[in-house]
Amino acid sequence: MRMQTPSPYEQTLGEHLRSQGISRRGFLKFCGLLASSMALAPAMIPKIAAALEQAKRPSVIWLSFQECTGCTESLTRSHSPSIEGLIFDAISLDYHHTLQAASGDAAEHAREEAMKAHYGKYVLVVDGSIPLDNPGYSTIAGISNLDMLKEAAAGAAAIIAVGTCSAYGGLPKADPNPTGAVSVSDIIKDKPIINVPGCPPIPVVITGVIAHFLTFGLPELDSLGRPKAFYGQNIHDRCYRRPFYDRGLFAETFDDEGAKAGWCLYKLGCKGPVTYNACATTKWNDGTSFPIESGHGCIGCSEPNFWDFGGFYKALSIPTGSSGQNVVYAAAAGIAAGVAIGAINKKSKTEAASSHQTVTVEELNQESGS
Amino acid sequence: MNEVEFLQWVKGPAFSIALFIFVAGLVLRLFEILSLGRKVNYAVPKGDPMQGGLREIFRRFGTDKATFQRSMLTIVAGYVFHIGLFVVIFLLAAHVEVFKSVFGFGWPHLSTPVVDAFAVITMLALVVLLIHRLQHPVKRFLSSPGDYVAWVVTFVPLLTGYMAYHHLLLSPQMMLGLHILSVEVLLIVFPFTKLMHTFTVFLSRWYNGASMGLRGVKS
Amino acid sequence: MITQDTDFKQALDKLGLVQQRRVGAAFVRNVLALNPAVTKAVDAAANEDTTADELAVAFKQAKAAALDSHTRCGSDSDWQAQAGYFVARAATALVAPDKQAKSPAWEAAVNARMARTCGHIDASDESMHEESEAQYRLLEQFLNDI
Amino acid sequence: MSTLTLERGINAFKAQIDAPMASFFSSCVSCGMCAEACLFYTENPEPRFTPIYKLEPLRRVWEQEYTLIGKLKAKLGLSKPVTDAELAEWQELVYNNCSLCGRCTLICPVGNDITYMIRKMREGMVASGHAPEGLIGASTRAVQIGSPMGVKLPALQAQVRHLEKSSGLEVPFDKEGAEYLLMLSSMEIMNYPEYLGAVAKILTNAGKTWTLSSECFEATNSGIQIGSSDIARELVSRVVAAAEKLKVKTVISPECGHAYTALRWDGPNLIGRPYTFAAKHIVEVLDELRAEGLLQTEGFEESKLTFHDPCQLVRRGGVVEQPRNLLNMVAKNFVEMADHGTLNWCCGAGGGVSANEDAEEVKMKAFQRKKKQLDELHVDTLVTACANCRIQLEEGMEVNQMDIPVLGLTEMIAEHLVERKGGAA
Amino acid sequence: MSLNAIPVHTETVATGNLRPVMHEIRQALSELIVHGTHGMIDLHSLPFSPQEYAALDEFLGEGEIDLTLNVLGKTRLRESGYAGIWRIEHFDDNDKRIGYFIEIGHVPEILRSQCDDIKEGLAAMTTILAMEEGNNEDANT
Repeated sequence: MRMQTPSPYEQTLGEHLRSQGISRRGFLKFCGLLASSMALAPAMIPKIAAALEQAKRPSVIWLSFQECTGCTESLTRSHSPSIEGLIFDAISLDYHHTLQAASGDAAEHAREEAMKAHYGKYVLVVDGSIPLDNPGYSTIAGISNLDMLKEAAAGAAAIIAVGTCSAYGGLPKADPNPTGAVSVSDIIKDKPIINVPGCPPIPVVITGVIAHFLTFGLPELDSLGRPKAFYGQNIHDRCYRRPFYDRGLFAETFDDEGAKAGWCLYKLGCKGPVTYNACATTKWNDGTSFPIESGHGCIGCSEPNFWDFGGFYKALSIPTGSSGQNVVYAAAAGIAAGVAIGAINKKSKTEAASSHQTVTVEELNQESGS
Repeated sequence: MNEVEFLQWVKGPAFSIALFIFVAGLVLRLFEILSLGRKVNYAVPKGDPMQGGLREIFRRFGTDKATFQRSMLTIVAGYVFHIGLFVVIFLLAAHVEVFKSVFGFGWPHLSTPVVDAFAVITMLALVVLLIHRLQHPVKRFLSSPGDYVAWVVTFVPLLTGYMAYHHLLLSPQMMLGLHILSVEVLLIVFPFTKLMHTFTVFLSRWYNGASMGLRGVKS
Repeated sequence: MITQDTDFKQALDKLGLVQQRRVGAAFVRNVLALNPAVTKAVDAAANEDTTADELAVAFKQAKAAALDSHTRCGSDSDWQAQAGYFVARAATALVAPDKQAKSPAWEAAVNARMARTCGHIDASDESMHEESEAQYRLLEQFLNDI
Repeated sequence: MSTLTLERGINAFKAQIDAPMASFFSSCVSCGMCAEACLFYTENPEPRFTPIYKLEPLRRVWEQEYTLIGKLKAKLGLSKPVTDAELAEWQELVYNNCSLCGRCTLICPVGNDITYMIRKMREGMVASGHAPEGLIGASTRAVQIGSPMGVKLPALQAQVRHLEKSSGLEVPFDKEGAEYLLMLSSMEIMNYPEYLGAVAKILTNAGKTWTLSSECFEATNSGIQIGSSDIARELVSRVVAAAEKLKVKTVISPECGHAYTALRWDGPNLIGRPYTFAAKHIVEVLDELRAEGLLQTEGFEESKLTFHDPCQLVRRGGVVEQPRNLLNMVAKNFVEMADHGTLNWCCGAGGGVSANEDAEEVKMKAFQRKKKQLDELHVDTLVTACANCRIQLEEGMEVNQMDIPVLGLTEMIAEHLVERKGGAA
Repeated sequence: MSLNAIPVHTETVATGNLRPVMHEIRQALSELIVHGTHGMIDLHSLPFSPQEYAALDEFLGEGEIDLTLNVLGKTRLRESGYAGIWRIEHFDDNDKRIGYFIEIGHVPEILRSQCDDIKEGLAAMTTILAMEEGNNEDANT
């Protein structure tokens, strides 16, 4: 992808693609695949085509904070010209300090330029979380992540938080969260934010979201700010191993017969039942497979705090605390309290016994007489 | 607190607290009961109290024909839901994993649909018994709030568990969270409600059986 | 001359059921004052023409009388009233249906004596003997008559 | 003079509650099955006659005094203390409507010994002055005169004279070193003098040495029925004193249910030490004689008969086979009731009910259960081994126009006894 | 041992999605006949086990047409055993299948020449012809 300098004349996406020498048949194929990637009904394809034809080619500013570049890798490693590659080409990526050729002041200059030129219109993509404990933990050109985010967010039409770090805090936020990392949505409250979690997110999903934003604007989001189109599906519900779960056939270890027979990985810690992502259908590496298919349970990377979710290899149902020890302490406490209560009971019973006055028939008659 | 944090909370601190109260409560209650002691019996025994105690522990799982006919609904529905509870609690794969994490060892589980069926039957039996309790003059008369509390805290985990498994109504995280939470409520109230009979029933049968054994009463 | 119970009993055993009833009736009449309620039953026993059905009716009445007059467990003893109970029991023995009747005359005699003694049982005097003597005489007389 | 007060009653509750009771109360799940096991409910179906409910005041005292939650509830004012009015109200349930027959105890699925608890609850009822008139009268006579029915020694002596005269048997009083000390119930002395005759005949014929005691002939124990250990102790220690003075091997409890319970099971615990002698029910003794071949019978009862198990013998005493062994010696046509042995239904007058005037009506209602049992059988004769059951059954039959004679087992055996040569020593 | 050496052979599983899809296709076909409406089913976004893909293939069978387009990598169009039911498979440059549709229609949409292209073609053709004729006239003089 080539860095563009912002030009006064803005191409539409259709024009741009054509200028890339893509025929209308190609465009149609592209739209079909796009619909598929956005999990939209094929009936939508004509609408997508029309929308893309008209869509202005957007200026995109990509900020990377406390992150591992895995998200960018995920996107750029996908074989080109893949569908995601095409979309990525179709946008005008005006700032991405990992990818852009320019560096240092030049780079930052480009960012400011773009922000000025497209103020209020550009799309802000963020990967990585933001440290709040000490701004010094993560800076770019001496600007703290927090300041840079606030500044860039101010002029953004929308923010796409790519990756679990920017969406929910991710690994940096994992217990004990040394940098006081937070997500974008923890800081920015006045802009539409689309969370595209995953560690990393599926490339097609990243571009799919961008495409959706371009064609139909803000997608419908779930309670965790994720586009339902991609995160509406529960891994467990869509998992091809689900029938084994239902039949109660589980792999106990990674190399037992069950594992070889491709049985359910629930007992090996699969978090599929509580994870929402497109992995089971869209798959990875150009649709080759997804983790469960290659024999490893889902780690729930598209969910908040998945790092602290009781261990990747502990079954979902297992409590996270150290129960065995707990029981021992509880028993000890019980005995202590029990002995005390027991003593009190004994005492009041002996008192009752000793304060018992012998009942005489005289008393009986006297009482009954009254 | 979003769904996931909620689920984390019930799986983590909440469960630890509940388990602690449950175990401590159990031990405490047993002390509470046993501390009241029991007089030595000077009567020359006709039979062996030990044998009597053991015999009654098992004999009372059954009943004589006439009594069965007189209290059929109570007995049948009672059996169904007790067996159902046992299967659901101890033989569901996910639950076995929990016990494994607590005790350090596990046991074989049943296939999920079987347990699922048991859950449904168990809930039905519980509903039948609740209706019976509300309609039978004696049961309604005897029932204290405690009896209904016991019913609710037993029923809700079954229901939420069923819904969590079938991904009904709420998101799985939320349902699973509610399920675990309801179980924690069960654990916490267990030692201090009628539910305690789960353990004291053996004590009671033992005491009663011992006195029967001593008197040489064979039933 | 009958002087002791062994002879008395033997003599009674010799008699047939009907005659036992008749002589028994005599014994009971002797103490009937203590419980007139059973007069009818005694009459029925005394009369040899009494039918089985009449006996049955009499039996019922006599039993009822006995139940009315017995003392309930735990309630205070009233030996005066208790006398009536034994008279009723004597009468009952007399008119018991044939297959139940063991030795009506003897039972009637024994109960009649009880009834007699009840009056002053706590005083423990010898009145009991007077009654048995009386019964011996009644029996002798009866034997002479037949 | 001191009086009986609520305070003394509650105190008695607190003193009586023990581990078994705490466990019983903890185990009850209000299943209501004890109601179906209790004839005072089945024949008079009012929920408040459910056995476990009769213990409610006692249960509340347990909860408030001996459980953490109960104490908490009390602190928060969520539970109110047991009042004198409540105990007064409960008198009807604990006395009139319970014969301590132990059927609920047998049926309860969680194994609660409800009978045991009611017996204990009566301790508090007595101490708080809520025992029924009838039982107070009986207890008073028992303590002051020596018999709940006020039977004095001379009365017994008179009966004995009758017996000796008419049977020629010797009925010894205060014979030291005899094998058996024969105890009686006033019921037998007053209403069934033939019982004494029967036992005298059998024991003498078996060549056993036996005796009556002029100091204590009353086996029944009103203290047990009214539920006062203090009175029960006083009464049972008289028996113990007499038995130990005469150095007998065995004390024979008469054909009376609760007398057996009092003598056999409660006695040693009341005096706080084991006996120096054995305590047996007459039926047990007879069966032993049978086993030793010292009891032979001839001839058979032709009539179709059945046996009414006295509750205190079967359910609370474990005497089940013995009466049947004996019956089969003399009965060709012996049939069992549908519920018999440990499952038998009470006559409706045990546990002090018969001595309690307030229970007159209830008692007859309760008898309907026995009537139903008998109606199924169509028997000519009903045999039992408890004078109290016997009176209740006879009354019940009379009231319900049932023409079934009720016989005492011992007398029936005596009638068929084979005189042994040199038997009478 | 190498990863491939691990013999992971998935047991036969049924996601239960096969039947519904078959009926959906049938439905779409009848729609095409009655109203002439064009139908399309995206198989990629459905959880299908390999077995079920195979089963569906078998069910549809092979037809007469099998042609390959060269747009953004290959795209393969095959008419199934049933006329009007097409398999559309999109591949990228590395011949990885990145899209799989069942299309119901007389001709797959993507095959039809696009109106805009035709218009552009017409315009181009007209100008070319006009230019040629202009040249000829010059020659005559």
